[in-house]
Amino acid sequence: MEAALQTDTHAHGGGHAHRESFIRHYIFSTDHKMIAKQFMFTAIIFLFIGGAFALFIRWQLAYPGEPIPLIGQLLPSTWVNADGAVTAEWYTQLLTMHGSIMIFAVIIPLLVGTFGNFAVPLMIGADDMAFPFLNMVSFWLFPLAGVLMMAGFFVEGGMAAAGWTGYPPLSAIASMGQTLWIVSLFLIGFSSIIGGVNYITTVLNMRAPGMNMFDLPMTVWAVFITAIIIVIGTPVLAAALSMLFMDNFLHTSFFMPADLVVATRDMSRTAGGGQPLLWQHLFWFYSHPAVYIMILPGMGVVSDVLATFARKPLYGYKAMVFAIIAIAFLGILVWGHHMFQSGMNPLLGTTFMVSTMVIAVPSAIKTFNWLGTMWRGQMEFTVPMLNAVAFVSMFVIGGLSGIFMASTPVDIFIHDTYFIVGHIHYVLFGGSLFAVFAGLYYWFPKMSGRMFDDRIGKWHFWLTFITFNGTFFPMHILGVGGMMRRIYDPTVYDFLKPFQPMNEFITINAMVLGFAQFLLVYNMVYSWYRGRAAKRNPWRANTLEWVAPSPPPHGNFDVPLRVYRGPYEFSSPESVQDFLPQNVPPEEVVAQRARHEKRLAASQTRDGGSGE
Amino acid sequence: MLDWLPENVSVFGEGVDHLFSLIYYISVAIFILVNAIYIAFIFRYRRKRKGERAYYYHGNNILEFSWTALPFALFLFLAFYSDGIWEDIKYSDKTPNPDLVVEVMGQAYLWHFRYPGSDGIFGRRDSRFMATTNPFGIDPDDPNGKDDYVTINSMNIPVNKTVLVHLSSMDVIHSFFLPNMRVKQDAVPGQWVDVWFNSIKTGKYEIACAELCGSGHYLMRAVLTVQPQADFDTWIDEQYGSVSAALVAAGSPDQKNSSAPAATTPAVPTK
Amino acid sequence: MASGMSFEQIQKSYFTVFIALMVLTALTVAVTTIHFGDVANIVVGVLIAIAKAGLVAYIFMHLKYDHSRLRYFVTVPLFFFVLLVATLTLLGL
Amino acid sequence: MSTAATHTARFNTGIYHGKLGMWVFLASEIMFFSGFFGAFIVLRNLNLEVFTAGAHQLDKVVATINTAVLITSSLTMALSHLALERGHEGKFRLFLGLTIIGAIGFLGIKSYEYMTKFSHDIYPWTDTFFATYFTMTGFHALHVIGGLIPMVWMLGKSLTRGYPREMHHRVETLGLYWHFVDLVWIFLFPTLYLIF
Ligand code: HEA
Ligand code: HEA
Ligand code: CUA
Ligand SMILES: [Cu+2]
Repeated sequence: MEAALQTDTHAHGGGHAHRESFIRHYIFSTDHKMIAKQFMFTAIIFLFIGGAFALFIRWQLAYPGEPIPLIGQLLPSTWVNADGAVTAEWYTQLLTMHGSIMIFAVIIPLLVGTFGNFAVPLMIGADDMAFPFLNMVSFWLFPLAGVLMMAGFFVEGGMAAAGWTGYPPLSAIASMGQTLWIVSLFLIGFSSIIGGVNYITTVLNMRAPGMNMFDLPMTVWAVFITAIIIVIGTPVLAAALSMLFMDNFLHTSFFMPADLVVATRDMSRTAGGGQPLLWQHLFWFYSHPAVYIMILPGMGVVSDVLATFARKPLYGYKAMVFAIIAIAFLGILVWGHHMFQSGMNPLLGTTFMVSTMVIAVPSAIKTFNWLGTMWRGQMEFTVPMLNAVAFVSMFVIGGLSGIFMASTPVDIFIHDTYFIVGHIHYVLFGGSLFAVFAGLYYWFPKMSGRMFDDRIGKWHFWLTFITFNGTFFPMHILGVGGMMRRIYDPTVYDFLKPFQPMNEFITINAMVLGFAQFLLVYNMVYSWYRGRAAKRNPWRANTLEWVAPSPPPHGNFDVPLRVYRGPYEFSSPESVQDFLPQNVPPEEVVAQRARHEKRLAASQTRDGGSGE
Repeated sequence: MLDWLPENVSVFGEGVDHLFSLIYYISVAIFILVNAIYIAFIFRYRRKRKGERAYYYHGNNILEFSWTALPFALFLFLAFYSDGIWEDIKYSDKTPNPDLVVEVMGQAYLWHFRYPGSDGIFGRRDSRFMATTNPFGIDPDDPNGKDDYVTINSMNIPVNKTVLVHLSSMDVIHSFFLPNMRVKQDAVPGQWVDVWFNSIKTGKYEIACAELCGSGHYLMRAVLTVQPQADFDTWIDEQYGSVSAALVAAGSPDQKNSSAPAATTPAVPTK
Repeated sequence: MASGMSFEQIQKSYFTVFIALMVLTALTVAVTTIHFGDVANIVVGVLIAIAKAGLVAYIFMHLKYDHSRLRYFVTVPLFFFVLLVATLTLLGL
Repeated sequence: MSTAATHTARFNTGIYHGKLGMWVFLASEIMFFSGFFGAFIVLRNLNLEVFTAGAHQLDKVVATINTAVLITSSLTMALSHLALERGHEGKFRLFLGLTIIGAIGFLGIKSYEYMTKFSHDIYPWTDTFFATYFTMTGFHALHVIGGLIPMVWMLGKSLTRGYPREMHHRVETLGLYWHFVDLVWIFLFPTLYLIF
């Protein structure tokens, strides 16, 4: 333990005499904090890959058929034509890989993998996860899957090109790249399930003495509930992927109707027929809950950040917990809202519409409670707080656009248009990714032991916030105009021609947005080595992770822990300071107060009571 | 924002647009309300002096109950209000009696339209005969099918008449999207779906495919011509005979899988 | 697990369950040779399977003796199982 | 890097990690197979004749024998845990060995069944029934293999190097998994072989 303690405090320094070998420490580590960093590092790389793909998409949409500037000629000829312009084949691959990477290799690993791993054991006062070895397995499946997905580049026919939703028959008759995509998602799903089992066991079993479920910080609650969704939903996707794999690879017919006319496949060999909509049901049975997998941990992080920087107890803690539970539960009942126009029974459309409308209620509760948290607070607009504040506002826009789509008749028109693309990005970027930023900045001192650069952080925030809205808000207008998603060249349609200036505007914003992300990376890398040393509790927060040293050693805590109160006792009149950590014994609080009053009385007699 | 909507020329489109604007105004109102409070709080409750304490307060049950109940009521209202319109558009028992039935078949990357011909009866369909040359799988032995005719990427309908589209696909999923009619319906292979609409205005409109169906997805464009009944009738007469003969001859089952669909080189006029 | 019981008692209960499972297996196979009609056959087959599954979960997997909360790990997914299957079957696709 | 650096080995629920984690995992396994069962029902309703014809081609006798084998191995698994928990190491090895034999026997019979199908030119892509048949039984067989490996490992450990004190926890955890595999088969058997 002692040895581990010492080596770990140098974790970021490198080059020191390590007890553990380099491989055990950095590669096959079973320490939850190292695994969290690995998830973060890998996911940020994928963020840039997925983002670069988005920029290619944007270039093509704004300037259809024009060569990509600077790098167009350098790209492989399977991607671009002779001039260096995006080809239609590559475009479909781009949007598929963009969606798949962003969802499965960026947001889920960042929110669940990184924050789940880093924050959960620390926040419940545990020394590690319940199954450290499985945790390592769960991480390593993820880069493996990511590489497999990208490996489509090297095979005949290129990468997967059926959208991130992979609807058969298109995905079932597609090339080798699609097969790799299926295998890759299967592995990522397996990794998620292992992680989910781990989080559930950890939270249920390893809380510090005295810590009840209702003493858990919102982040832990959110990850816990998310893990339950993962455990329920992901296996269904795995089953669906297995069948799609059979269709794709062994030419069975789960999702392929009997009489297709396709050049690439001799259908006469198969008797009996499959059902394309079956895939959609199974896929959305997972993937709708998955969108809540991608927002709930973010909501948890934002709740923690908001309460900390408003110096106020979280408004309606229990209501917030029940809202998460309600979102999770209802979230598994609404999958059909992605299929309103799919040819499923319209009666089902009605039921799914009602359940979808109902699920907005707990989201409303959360929104109003965040407002309540800010009411009469003492807000400090640090970088994590700015991102959290932006989250709330952007999530409301994204959520409200969800209401349009939930209404079945309106969805007839906006289904599969850029309205959906706008919605996706408001909830996934404006929501999840801003929450990721908030969390990254918030826990950066704990992770690295150093403070980030505040000024660069603010630049990053404002640039991102402004260009984000410039990029994605106009997409709603495009959607209202009827522009279909996943089209290579909108100018083919007469009714879309007037929108071309808007597409250009979006693209310019997207470019700035993309390059603004280098500020984040620069800030993190620079501060990791050169930043000011961080105190144990730089934000004066209450939760247990701030009791541990920054960065926490192997085994996390150097003091015995006991929990006496909830996580949000900010500005409590009991306490001398405006925060009251969960582990401070009540006697100690009283004693502190007594000491403080004595000192106050003393100083008052000395200088006539200017006080604090 | 709603000014950007393409012109609506369909009967039920008005209901859709009305609902759209209703939700739009509700959303804008909520957005402004929430964000006004939000921004006010941001300015009002920022920390001005160090050491000042926030209000120590954990929540108020009455308030929380009301902001649960109000949205709940609002959402239920929206759901039921929407459902009325939805039922009118999609439920098969509410579909008005059609004046014209057209079969539509999606193929990567074009739309086939089939009219019943002068006898007003579609010939028997048999999927065994389906091929790129006979997208609907019209049975060559059925006399009713002899005068059926099929057009590619162009659909003609009479104005102010209820048109019932019988929709399917022969390869992958497509989506039959008529922006001006407020119609969108996925065409699923192996399954026939009915869609109806009723145009109140003559003119040429665009038909698009709204579901990713391959790299030529963006090219899957057809033209809808809405004509006065008389013009439509002459159009029908012109078509009659010219297409059907060639078509029936082509429909032999052994050709079914040999001919490749235009997967890489879509035979579509782009403009 | 059943801490109050002796080795022999538990062993006996395991054997009893085993015999019950075998008998039920024989019963399902026997029943299918009689044709009640399509739906009835399915119902009978599924009911017997549920009975067998209950025995396995209750005795072999110690649900009877173990912490009662463990039952949630069965009931919650079963709820969603039923939901998924019911949606897929009853309302058509 | 041992996690023995714990300053607290807590089990708030009173259930040790392994068992709790295994139950959570089994919950996810239920959902995994529910995907297949859901698909089975949909596809069956869509292609009733194909499914009936296919099911009649299956070998009920062999499947019944296999069911018996698997149920027996479930019994021996339960007994082996019981024996270890009460300290009867000899019996533990015996019953675990029997379980392993059962698992291998099940796989053997299953491969015989597959082989006869292949020799009759029946493959997953033959029709939708056999696609579901091979997928469902195949995944079940994979689960059997997934149980077999740790069983062999545990038996080896108990024969050579001795095992840690909490070994009976691991055996119980493995047992839970094994009974679940049995449970899945209990549903697969009537679904695929009997109800048509
Ligand atoms: C983080 C991800 C995330 C989140 C949180 C959500 C949240 C919601 N989503 Fe979204 N959704 C996606 C990610 C997400 N979605 C993605 C990726 C797709 C596209 C998939 C694809 O096809 O590629 C999609 C698609 C999608 C569709 C399918 C559209 C189509 O393809 O035709 C629908 C339809 O109902 C929908 C609805 C909703 C609703 C009602 C919510 C609700 O949960 C939102 C609730 C929130 C609010 C309503 C705001 C706050 C509330 C208030 C301020 C209270 C007051 C408000 C009122 C009284 C109105 N979403
Ligand atoms: C968390 C999820 C997430 C995130 C963060 C993003 C981020 C972005 N997305 Fe994405 N998007 C999705 C999830 C996400 N998207 C999903 C799920 C879909 C649906 C896919 C489907 O239909 O199947 C989608 C679809 C989608 C489309 C529709 C494509 C289509 O339908 O045809 C578009 C179009 O503009 C788009 C744009 C963008 C842009 C400009 C960004 C920007 O925010 C990106 C910012 C850029 C960076 C962060 C990287 C910066 C990198 C560099 C600066 C390196 C530059 C180097 C070179 C160019 C060589 N996205
Ligand atoms: Cu057809 Cu897209
Ligand atoms: Cu959804």
